[in-house]
Amino acid sequence: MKTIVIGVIGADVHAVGNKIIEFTLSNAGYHVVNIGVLSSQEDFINAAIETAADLILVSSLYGHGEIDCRGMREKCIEAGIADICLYVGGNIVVGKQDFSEVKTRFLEMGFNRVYPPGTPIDDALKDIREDLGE
Amino acid sequence: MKTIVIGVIGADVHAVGNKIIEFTLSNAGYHVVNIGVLSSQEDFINAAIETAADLILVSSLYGHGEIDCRGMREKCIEAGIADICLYVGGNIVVGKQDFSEVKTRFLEMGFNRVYPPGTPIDDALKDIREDLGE
Amino acid sequence: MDLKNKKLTEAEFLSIRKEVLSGWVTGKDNELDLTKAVEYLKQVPDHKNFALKLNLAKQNNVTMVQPRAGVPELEEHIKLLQYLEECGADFVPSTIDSYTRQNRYNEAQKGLDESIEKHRALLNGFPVVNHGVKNCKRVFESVNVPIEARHGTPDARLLSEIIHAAGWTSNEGGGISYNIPYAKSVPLEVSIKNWQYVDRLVGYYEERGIRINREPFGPLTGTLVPPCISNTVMIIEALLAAEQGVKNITVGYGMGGNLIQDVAAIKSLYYQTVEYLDKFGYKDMEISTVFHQWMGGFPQDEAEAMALISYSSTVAALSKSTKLISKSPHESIGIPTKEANGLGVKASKFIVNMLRDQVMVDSDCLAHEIRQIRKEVDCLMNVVLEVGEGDLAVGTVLAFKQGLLDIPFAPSKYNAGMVLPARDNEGMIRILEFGNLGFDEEIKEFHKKKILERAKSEQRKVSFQMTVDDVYSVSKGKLIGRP
Amino acid sequence: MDLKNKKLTEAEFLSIRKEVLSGWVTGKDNELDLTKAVEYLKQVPDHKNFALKLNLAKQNNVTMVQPRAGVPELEEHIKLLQYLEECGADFVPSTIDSYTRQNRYNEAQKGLDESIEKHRALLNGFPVVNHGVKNCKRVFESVNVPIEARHGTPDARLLSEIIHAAGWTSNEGGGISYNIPYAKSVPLEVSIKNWQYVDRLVGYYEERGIRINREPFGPLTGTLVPPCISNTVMIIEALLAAEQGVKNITVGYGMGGNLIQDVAAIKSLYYQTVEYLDKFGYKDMEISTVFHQWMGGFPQDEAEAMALISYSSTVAALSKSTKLISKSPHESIGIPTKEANGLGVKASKFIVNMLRDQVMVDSDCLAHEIRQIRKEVDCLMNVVLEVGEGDLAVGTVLAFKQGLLDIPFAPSKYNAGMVLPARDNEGMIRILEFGNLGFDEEIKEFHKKKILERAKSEQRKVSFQMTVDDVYSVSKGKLIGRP
Ligand code: B12
Ligand code: B12
Repeated sequence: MKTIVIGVIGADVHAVGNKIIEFTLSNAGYHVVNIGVLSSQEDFINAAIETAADLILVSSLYGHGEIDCRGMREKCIEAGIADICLYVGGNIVVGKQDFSEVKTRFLEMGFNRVYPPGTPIDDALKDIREDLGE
Repeated sequence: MKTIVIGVIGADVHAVGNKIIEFTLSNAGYHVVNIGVLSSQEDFINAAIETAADLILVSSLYGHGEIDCRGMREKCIEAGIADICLYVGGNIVVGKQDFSEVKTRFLEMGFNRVYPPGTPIDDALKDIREDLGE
Repeated sequence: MDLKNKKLTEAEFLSIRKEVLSGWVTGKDNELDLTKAVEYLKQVPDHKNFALKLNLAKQNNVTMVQPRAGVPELEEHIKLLQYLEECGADFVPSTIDSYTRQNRYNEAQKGLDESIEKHRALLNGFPVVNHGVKNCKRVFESVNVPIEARHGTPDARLLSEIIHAAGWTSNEGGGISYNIPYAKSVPLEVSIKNWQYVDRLVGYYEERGIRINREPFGPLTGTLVPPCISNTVMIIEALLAAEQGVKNITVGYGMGGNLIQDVAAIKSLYYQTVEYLDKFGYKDMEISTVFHQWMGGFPQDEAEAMALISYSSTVAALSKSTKLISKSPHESIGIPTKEANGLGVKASKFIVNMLRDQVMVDSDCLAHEIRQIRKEVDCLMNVVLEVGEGDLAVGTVLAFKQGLLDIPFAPSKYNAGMVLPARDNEGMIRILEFGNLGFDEEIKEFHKKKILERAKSEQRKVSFQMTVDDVYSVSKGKLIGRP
Repeated sequence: MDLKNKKLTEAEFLSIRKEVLSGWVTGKDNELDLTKAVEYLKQVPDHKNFALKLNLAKQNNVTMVQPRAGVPELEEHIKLLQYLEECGADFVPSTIDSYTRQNRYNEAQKGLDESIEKHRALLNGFPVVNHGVKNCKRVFESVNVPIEARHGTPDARLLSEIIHAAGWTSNEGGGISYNIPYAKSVPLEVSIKNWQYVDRLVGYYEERGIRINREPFGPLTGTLVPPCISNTVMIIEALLAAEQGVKNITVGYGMGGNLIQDVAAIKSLYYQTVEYLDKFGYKDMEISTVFHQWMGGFPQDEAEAMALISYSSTVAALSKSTKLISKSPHESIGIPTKEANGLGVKASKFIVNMLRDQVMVDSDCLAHEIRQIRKEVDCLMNVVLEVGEGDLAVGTVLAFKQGLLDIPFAPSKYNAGMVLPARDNEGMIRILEFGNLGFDEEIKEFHKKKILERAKSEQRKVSFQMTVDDVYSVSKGKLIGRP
């Protein structure tokens, strides 16, 4: 059973999607470690190390995603999980921006997959299957 | 008392504005000759000649205004009322078009004043006063 | 008057038909051969049959959305309808241009030619007669939903022949509703006769097992029409159509603006149409209702227009009318682009879906208003039947002549034009000046009282100024035109 | 627990104040001198006083519109508010960024600096503490309508000091409503104490003749919150505020989606707030209501979003709530541009104006739902008071601890999180899993019955899947998440 760490990064308290993601991924057969809202990069990384997770799935809804996610890949490298798969989704920047630009910004930060607003978690299941090799 | 011929040109049956215009202009102290809806250029011109009118106020709401109004100034000239003041207003073309272009088209046809959609008749009273010299 | 509310014999029908088909060159198309037409219509699949899809909606208690739309060029018109279908339209229309509506096919041709040449719409609709059956079939075959012709034509006989032969299974209009608001000098007996023919054509198909929907035009002038007047017209046209053999009828109503009155109007419209059809012995009738989003002057601001569209949809959904005719945010300016039209469809669909499981709950106010409308309609229907000495068609002509029936703001000289409406203090549409309207004293007293209430609260006299203020008010963002 | 529902003495208040003002450099501004602040607030004209303008609206029975809006840069924020005022907003907000909400002023400063440098918003609101009184006065002096701070801050003491001293005469929030939905690990006794301070500040001004409005945040998590739960929280926060000397309170409610339940919620919220304040002896209270447009996930399509905004406004207008908080067509995507925000304001204003003279009429259904909510709220209030042995503040903390009060979908670990809501067959929000919620058996039976009705009609078992489906449904254009 593959393990996925989920949570909501930064000072973000949007809890609904987080609960739904937990429900959906568990139903889809994953071991889900939910660190909840208001989680720092360190919280995600520690949880991933502790549970030998295969994927960190970061939610950011409130708009500060850009500030909150910077340097996360570097921290993973430092922590010795350089190759862990990093996803980010939700409403990851402030306002309605051209998404291709936004995507580039986050890919450059080292995220493997970046999702536009309104992508329900179900739509990402295919990618997860692919990336976790099932 | 100045005389104004009003009516709705062409195959147009929009009667509400026409009734309101009659009411408003009469209240404003004009002698109003209302030839009603479905009126041809000839109907307007004959009424203007018969009543020695000072102004012909053409309404067109339904979108065919451009076809219906072509050649009206020429007909006025032929009929011997070359200098009569011609107004047109309502929704005079099909659809939402750039109004400055529309205006030019109608001014070139020989109309003295051309009004954009949604100009209530009250807003034209000032122009009427000015043009009829009161 | 050789007019009678009596089904045309097939022989009569066929003999008039020859003359009708000679009205324009496209009338000679051999697709207009009735055997061929019947064959084509028999192949229309159920989901593209207007009547059947309406029946299904009614059964499921859902409200279907249909926009208005029509442009002169064939390919553009097809693109437009396909786009609206994508936006979620359950039914698509083909709105016909105004020259065609007046049977001025020459002018329509000029407009069509120039539109094609300049690739810019010079006509305000699709000139269906000039296009002929072949093009209309192209339209029909390009979409996956039923099509209705929407126009405003006192003499729609040739038009109706063409659209039905092309698989369009619904036709809007009626002898009153497509004359009084849409013409100046067409006698009512002429338009009623024309529409008897249109209905008889539907009856002809009906006899051959083809169900076609007919939809009298409820909003009339779209301007402060009291529900009792439009509902009476709807019931008359339903009865006239039923006599010619029409079985599937959608009676309509244009939103007034007061939630209670609007729901009451739709409910009583349905009840009373069924009641009268039954009373007059028409069996196996399929009756549905259509609610028109606000039909008067729209606000210019597009956000406000979207709000008005959404509010209209809310009323339709709560009244559970079978169909809803949508408007666009361009309404006050001009014929909408397909995108603007699509916005109206999407907003409307969203609301009817969202309110699918909700209804306007019963209340004393609603019951009272339903009773009031029923009483008024019964009163007018009695007057019409009386003056017609039992013949509804004759009664209608005479009632209009004497102003016993009278539609506010109508252009027709065969309409008395003496009735003046105004809103009461809750925004319900009442009557300020009755002219000769066939109301009894009790009803008149009620209307007077209601309008007086408003006048008092506004501290002004009852006068035509109220009507004028009410004509403008919604476009200015208020329901009641208060000083 | 040294928490008590008791008015802070002025000495207590002033001593805490010293510490509060040392929270960030802007706390040292001499405009925060209370004598200066009182002087400034006394000069606020009536039409810019939130409380007075609300009172007027309530008296005239009209619904005022207020958007949400806030951007980091001062000049941009001012332009934004001026634009919204032009669009017709009756009140303007200043929505505060999320770092400030968590008192992370350092990060807020970084975000503000970078936003100014790149001239692109990196914060999701106006960092009011970093801006300080001077900038807030600039904001206040740039508009002609009252301003409210809107945030979600468990410790809003410094924030509140700054905004009020700058002439902002309303502050949203409360010890429960700005903690449980907005924090993970702030103990409830801490946030309640913080908000006692915030309320006491308002009480301080009140004692000096300055009326300031307070608005507990009704929608909580914005997600399927049953009216009885949010109304109970509203009443508790109103009582806590009143104890500290607040006189003008606006209790709130976030739209659920069923028209009857929504109107019933607003009506019972008003009745019961007044009732409880009275029962506990608070005199001369001015109570108004605020209705929040749909607070859950929005549809992506902008036309659909406009429809939802308009429908929400319709409900607000029919319920005659005093204020309506509007959303924008960008809601599902991100913080709206000022233009998009303006579209929401215009549509909302249009609807409340249009429906000005209409109300939701009395009906059995409405009366039943009002009775039901009142019963449930009374039940929850009794449980809270009981467990607190008469002290409301203590009772609240203990009730949450024991799950007797429980807010669905909340992030806080001080919330049991065992209640699961779901819609019934008409779309009313009911409770599917009660956890320890302080309901009596009769009430539980009612909820079970209602949800069972739906399950039956959907031919499926009652389960969490229903809740999940309902969380998504509105964003997909349906009220009830049917399979
Ligand atoms: C009510 C209405 C109808 C009613 C009319 C009933 C009747 N017989 O009067 C009905 C339902 C029958 C109808 C039919 C049609 N209509 Co119509 N109708 C309207 C609507 C909604 C309101 C018009 C109205 O009464 N307004 C209230 C009065 C008081 O305002 P008004 O008419 O604008 O007049 C005022 C001003 O314009 C101004 N004014 C008018 N003339 C002049 C002249 C001068 C010189 C000046 C200064 C001012 C001025 O003063 C008037 C008083 O203040 C408008 C859209 C809108 N405005 O919201 C569409 C509209 C006019 N209709 C339109 C169309 C296309 C039609 C139809 C062809 C079919 C259709 N698509 O439904 C048919 C036409 C039939 C025909 N042969 O004419 C289009 C015209 C499109 C365009 N120009 O691009 C409009 C704009 C709707 C739209 N956006 O598609 N319609
Ligand atoms: C409900 C809500 C709230 C509630 C949250 C309650 C709670 N504690 O959970 C309350 C009212 C408290 C709230 C507060 C705020 N909110 Co809020 N809120 C919303 C709203 C309306 C719905 C969110 C929701 O629950 N949706 C339902 C769930 C199921 O969907 P979801 O959250 O989108 O999650 C799904 C997908 O995004 C996806 N997903 C999520 N993460 C990931 C990750 C990956 C890798 C993938 C593949 C998918 C994925 O899967 C989830 C399940 O399907 C949204 C707007 C919207 N969507 O309509 C705004 C919204 C998210 N909020 C916003 C903001 C700004 C705030 C506030 C700052 C203040 C404000 N302006 O009101 C505060 C923030 C407080 C804080 N510190 O975080 C903004 C964010 C703006 C931006 N990014 O530009 C939004 C977009 C509204 C807007 N347009 O302004 N909010």
